[in-house]
Amino acid sequence: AEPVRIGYSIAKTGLFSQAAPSQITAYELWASQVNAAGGLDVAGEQRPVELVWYDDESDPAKAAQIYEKLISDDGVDLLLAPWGTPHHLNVAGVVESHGFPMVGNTAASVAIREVQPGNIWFPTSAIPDKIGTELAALAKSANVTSVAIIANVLPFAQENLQFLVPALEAQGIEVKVNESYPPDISDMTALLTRIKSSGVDGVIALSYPADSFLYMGQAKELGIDQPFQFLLVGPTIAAFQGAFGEVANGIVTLGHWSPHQAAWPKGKAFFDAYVEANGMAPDYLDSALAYMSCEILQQAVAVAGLDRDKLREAISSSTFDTINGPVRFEGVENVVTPTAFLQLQGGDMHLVWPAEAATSQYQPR
Amino acid sequence: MDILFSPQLLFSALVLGALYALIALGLNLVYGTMRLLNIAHGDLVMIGAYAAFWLFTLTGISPLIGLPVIAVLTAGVGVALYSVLFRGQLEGTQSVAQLEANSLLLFFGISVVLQNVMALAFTASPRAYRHLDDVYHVAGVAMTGNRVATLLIAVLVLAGVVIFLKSTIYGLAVTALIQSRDAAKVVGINVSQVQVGSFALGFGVAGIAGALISMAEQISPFMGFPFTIAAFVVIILGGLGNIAGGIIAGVLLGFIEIYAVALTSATYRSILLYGIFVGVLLIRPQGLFGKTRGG
Amino acid sequence: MSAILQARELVSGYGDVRILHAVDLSVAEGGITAVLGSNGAGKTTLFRTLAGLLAAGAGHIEFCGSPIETLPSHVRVERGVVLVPEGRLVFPDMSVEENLRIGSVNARARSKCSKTLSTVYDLFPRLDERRSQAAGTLSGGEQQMLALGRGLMALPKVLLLDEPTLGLAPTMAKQIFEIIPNLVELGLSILIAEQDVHRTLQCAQFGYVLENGKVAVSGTGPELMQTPAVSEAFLGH
Amino acid sequence: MSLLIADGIGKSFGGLRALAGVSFAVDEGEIVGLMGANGAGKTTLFSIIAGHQRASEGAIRFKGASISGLRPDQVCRLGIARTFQIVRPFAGLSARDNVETALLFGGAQQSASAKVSDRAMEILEEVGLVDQWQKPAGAMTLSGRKRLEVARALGTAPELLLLDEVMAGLTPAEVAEMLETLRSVKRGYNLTIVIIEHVVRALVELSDRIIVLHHGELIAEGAPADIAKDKSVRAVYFGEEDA
Amino acid sequence: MKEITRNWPFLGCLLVLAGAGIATPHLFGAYWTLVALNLAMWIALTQSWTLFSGMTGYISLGHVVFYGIGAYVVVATFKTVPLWISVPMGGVVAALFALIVALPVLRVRGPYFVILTFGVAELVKFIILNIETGLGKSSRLLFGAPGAQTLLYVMICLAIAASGLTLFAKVSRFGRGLTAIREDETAAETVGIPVARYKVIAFAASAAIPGMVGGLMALRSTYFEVLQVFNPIVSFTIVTMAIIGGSGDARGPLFGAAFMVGLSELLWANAPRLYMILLGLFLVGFVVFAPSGLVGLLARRGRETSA
Ligand SMILES: Nc1ncnc2c1ncn2[C@@H]1O[C@H](COP(=O)(O)OP(=O)(O)OP(=O)(O)O)[C@@H](O)[C@H]1O
Ligand SMILES: Nc1ncnc2c1ncn2[C@@H]1O[C@H](COP(=O)(O)OP(=O)(O)OP(=O)(O)O)[C@@H](O)[C@H]1O
Ligand SMILES: [Mg+2]
Ligand SMILES: [Mg+2]
Repeated sequence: AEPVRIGYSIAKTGLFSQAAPSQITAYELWASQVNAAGGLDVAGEQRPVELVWYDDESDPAKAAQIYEKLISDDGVDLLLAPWGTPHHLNVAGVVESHGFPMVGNTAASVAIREVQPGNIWFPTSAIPDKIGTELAALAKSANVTSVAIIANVLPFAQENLQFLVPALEAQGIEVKVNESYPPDISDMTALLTRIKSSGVDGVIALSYPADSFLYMGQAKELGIDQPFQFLLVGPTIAAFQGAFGEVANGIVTLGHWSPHQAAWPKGKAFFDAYVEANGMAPDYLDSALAYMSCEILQQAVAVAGLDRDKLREAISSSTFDTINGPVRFEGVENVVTPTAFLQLQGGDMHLVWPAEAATSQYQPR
Repeated sequence: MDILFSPQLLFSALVLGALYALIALGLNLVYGTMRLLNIAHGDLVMIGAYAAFWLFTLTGISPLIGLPVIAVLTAGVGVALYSVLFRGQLEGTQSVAQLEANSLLLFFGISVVLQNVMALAFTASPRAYRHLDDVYHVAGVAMTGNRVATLLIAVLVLAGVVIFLKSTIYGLAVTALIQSRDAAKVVGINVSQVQVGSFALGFGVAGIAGALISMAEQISPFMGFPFTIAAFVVIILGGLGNIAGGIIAGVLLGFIEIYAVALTSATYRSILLYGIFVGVLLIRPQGLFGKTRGG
Repeated sequence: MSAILQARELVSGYGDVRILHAVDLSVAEGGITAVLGSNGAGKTTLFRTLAGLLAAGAGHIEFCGSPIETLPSHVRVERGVVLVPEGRLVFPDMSVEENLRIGSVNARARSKCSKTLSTVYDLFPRLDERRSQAAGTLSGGEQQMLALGRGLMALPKVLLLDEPTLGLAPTMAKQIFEIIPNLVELGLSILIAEQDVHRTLQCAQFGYVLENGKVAVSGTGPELMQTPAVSEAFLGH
Repeated sequence: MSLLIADGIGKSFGGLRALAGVSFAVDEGEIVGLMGANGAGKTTLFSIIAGHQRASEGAIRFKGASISGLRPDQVCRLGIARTFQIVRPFAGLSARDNVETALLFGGAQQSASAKVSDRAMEILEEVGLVDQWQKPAGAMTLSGRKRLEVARALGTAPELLLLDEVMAGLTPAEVAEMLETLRSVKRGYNLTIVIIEHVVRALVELSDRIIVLHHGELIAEGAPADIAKDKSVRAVYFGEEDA
Repeated sequence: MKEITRNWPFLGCLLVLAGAGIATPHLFGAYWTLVALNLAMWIALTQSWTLFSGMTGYISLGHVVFYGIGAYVVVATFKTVPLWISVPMGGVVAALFALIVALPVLRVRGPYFVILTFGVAELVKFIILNIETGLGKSSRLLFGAPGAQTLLYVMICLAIAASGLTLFAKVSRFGRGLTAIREDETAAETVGIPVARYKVIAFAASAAIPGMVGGLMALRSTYFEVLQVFNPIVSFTIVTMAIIGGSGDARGPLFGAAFMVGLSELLWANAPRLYMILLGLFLVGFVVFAPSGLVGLLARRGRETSA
């Protein structure tokens, strides 16, 4: 049968190029699995899938241009999402104008709720307002009384900061240090020295991958020994564990998926297949989300075929069975998957929050 | 305020400063001597970092032991680039402005190629490994083994290069070549030897810097650009082509970075860094240690 | 006297523009040879070609009997062919002393650098006074002295002097013409292009007149003095 | 009437005193020669008059008004043009464009038009470069570039022309030509000229009056014939011991 | 005027391009509209850069700062000030900024200037980043911005204006002054060119249009994040296009931008995996084989065929 062409743009180069591979490898894994299984079920018909992609150079405007091309020039049958919030938001306008449904993944911002529902959906539950409340609750349950916050000035971190501080206060947790730092910071000694002398029992670093590495290395050197330490983005990347091993034990981070959750049997299978294909563990956040979006699309196509209206309808109303458990959308948002946190425990990543999804108990460092 | 006198900060400032100085030294040798706007310099650092990473992960050999090999590797890249691309440019181009413009384009191209070839070969995912990451406590300062090693080796290499340039006429020849190619030929400087030497030395030092960085930080194919920028800031601040000035400026930058954050807030780190850079140039258009011709 | 440096059928120019057309010329060992020619005749082009700054388009250059036309400039300096260029070409941001030191960059001269340096300072006390001044800020004449001094630092066997007294005050110019025979005594051979034709032809044993990139006339000093073309153009008679 | 008055000009570079208390006047229509050993301060004096350097002390007056502290381009538009001893033509531009630039911006302030080109060619004709008008200045011989310096200075339509060793490197025949050129442009443009030259014969022949600098001080001033006989001048400048 | 009419091949080229641009949305649809917008943007930016850097030889590696400032003005006033005011205002603010920093910045020369401009752009970037963080607005969404076609038409106007400005500068007395400054600043001063004033004016003039371009592109992107907008790659690309075009006049940027946009359009769609590598190799090859840019290459061709 004729292949189903699925298009997307990726940041192979530029600012986001480090982050994008964890998403692409998930797409590619999914495609190869589907093809190995005889093809994609298009409303009953099995058709192979073919991925069509272009490099958006980390430029959101370019991504929009690429989706324009994918839809009108290349005439792809389906779309997968680009990496990152700005790209999603830029592409949203394009898919809307064509009425072309796209399941998003790696976008996390309260701004996604401003997007016109109907053409784009966001399976993530890592949205800053929810993260703030949940993180404060987790900290409270971990008996944290005071925290130091350091935050990258980039949007995702800052958005989290906005919601986190009031949430912490609401939980009665004192914020003793609250500092932002620019993305190109190359040494945190002064910052960490300040934290060290502040006598807090929790450290929350609203960090991006590069500064998560920086934090971890220097926190170890300086002996930052707070029992509760949270890093926003980074610890889910395989290299992070490679770089720090047991030193990173006890670090809490953002993520709502884990292969250890017995209730989501597909999760373990995905993990194993990913490791087999790529020689390293998937990113618990981005790879999982990317794969989920493929699963959602796959299941919707199985019932609705390639007809855009039917597809839209199917995605908007069905409940999907994914590696992250069931997913259902209301408006643009996933309303099933809870906002959750992971902790590095003995070289493994476990969900420790919320209780109903937890695969292990939170352990103070 | 007592934070200022913390030896811990001093240690960090020294490590950072030494790294900046090392990276800038390599650039100074290429941009300072030949006016080749090497915006691929950071990518050579990246190559050095990957070389160290693979050396360690595949064979378990410490990057410290592998340093000579890594330096020779990146120096070799330098020599190859010189022979294939830049010798002709340097010979054939009449004006410095033209040379600068064309070399900018060349190195831009080289940078793009290097980054993307590495990304194609090893993916863009960040990588890291654990080596010498035990923490030692000396006189109240906590020091990770690899940072101590970085500091020591950086200082050794810097000192070595400076002594070499000062004690041999090669250093003077390098300076002479910057100022006038024609005059350099007139006095009998072996222009292509000095140039190939500068490429080899500059790129070799970049490789060493990369290997050192890889021990303490994550690496990726696109990690180079910030180092390129830092290096440019340093050599301009120190006075283009002024090797010693560049080293001082590098250390200075490290101190500014650490102490600016300590004194004010991390928020202002980049503003202060670039602000000081811009401010210094406005007051001293030839950099801190650059020479000017009066009148 | 045998020729230490010899040009045969030498052709040279800039890009497609040919300036020298088959120039034959020889510099006598231990002697002074002059090149005369009006503005644009090709003197500077000749000197630059001999020194290796310009590639010879055709023809041969022999130094001490072996061909050097394909050798790069630094090898020629190493062997002893040293140019004191027109327009000085000093290193403007380097100090006077650095300018001189770099003059003895070639292996032959390097070891004797300090000794030569004091000789040069003796010859040009003004340079001694200004050791650490940036060369670019020297007066025109001082730069000319520096260029000469720098040439001597290379311990030349043949010194190619392209208008060495340009911009020098009469006292200095006079001194230069006193120094030149001394240099010959020390064993140097000299090729000189100079507008002070009187004085040049007085001290030169042999001279060539270039016209449009060709040797128009050649002969001994007195012979040339009597050539009408020379006396008209250069002696202002 | 004095066109230019230098009043107690002094200039130090660090510890070095390049000029000290130099005062003199130049009358309209005069040709004044400036003589002095290498490093005597001649070029520095020109630089100060033309606004390239600032005097440490003293003042320069041009047509009665002080011009100290003015920028070179302002000085130029007031009617003073200088040449550079170490030539600085616009190397990438043709000889004609070099002169046209001066015509467009100097005292003449002409607007771009065909006339400018014609005028530039006239000037090149005068200095003997007309057959090289297309040549980029960078490809000219040194003496050619010196002439171009003169042409460019003339292009700014000056009243006062400061010439710094424009005859260096010319053959005697060419010197003679240049003298002729200078005389004719002086007449044609109603110029006042101050000229630095080590070619003494030319200087003596051309100048109405000669000023001698030595170690930054004015040591003699007078008619060419007198200066040529002056003992101290002969001693410091011609190096005659038996003075 | 005569000088302008002598440039009729260039003007013709410009008109044809503009016409093609205007027709694009109707003939080729949304995707090509975006490509045309892109092209017009690069022409406008590169022309503006040439107006200053090409003519004076002061290589600015920080032109993104004007683009960014213009974008920021439009974004910060979005929905409070009408666009027909805020976009030109972006240009005005960028030019004002240039005017203010010009005097001190233009004292610095050569390589120092190159890196200084880069530093200034980074400095402004981080200042605005801090302001935005302080305002709690780390990113902004601009819903309800005009569509691509409108933006394209305005952009074409800017591209034409920038080209016209550069062309005018080249043939005018002003341009002669700038060229003299490039050749030798001291000599330029000596023949009466008010060097400082000329440099400042040229600098400000070359900032205005990029300011407006930035504003338009912010609208195009509908999403504003400081680091994205002040991306140094913009500055690099401008310089690259200018050098590829090669020539101190208005033809270079036109050729350079058209060529680079065309080439990358060709490459990224057909060889997505190798696109960047090929582009890099192309740049290298270009310098080796056409060191004086496209205009230089064409001139050489012309000479060879006529010879
Ligand atoms: N870089 C160059 N490119 C092209 N032509 C040049 C270049 N340099 C010199 N020329 C031309 O070569 C010819 C010979 O010049 P050259 O400098 O050798 O003359 P010269 O005899 O030294 O004159 P002068 O007495 O003025 O120094 C002249 O016509 C000159 O214009
Ligand atoms: N910027 C400077 N720094 C230090 N010394 C300087 C500077 N400029 C000039 N001098 C010195 O000032 C003195 C006067 O220089 P000037 O150029 O005026 O001499 P001059 O009379 O023109 O000599 P010449 O005949 O050799 O051209 C020289 O000794 C020179 O070295
Ligand atoms: Mg000559
Ligand atoms: Mg002088």
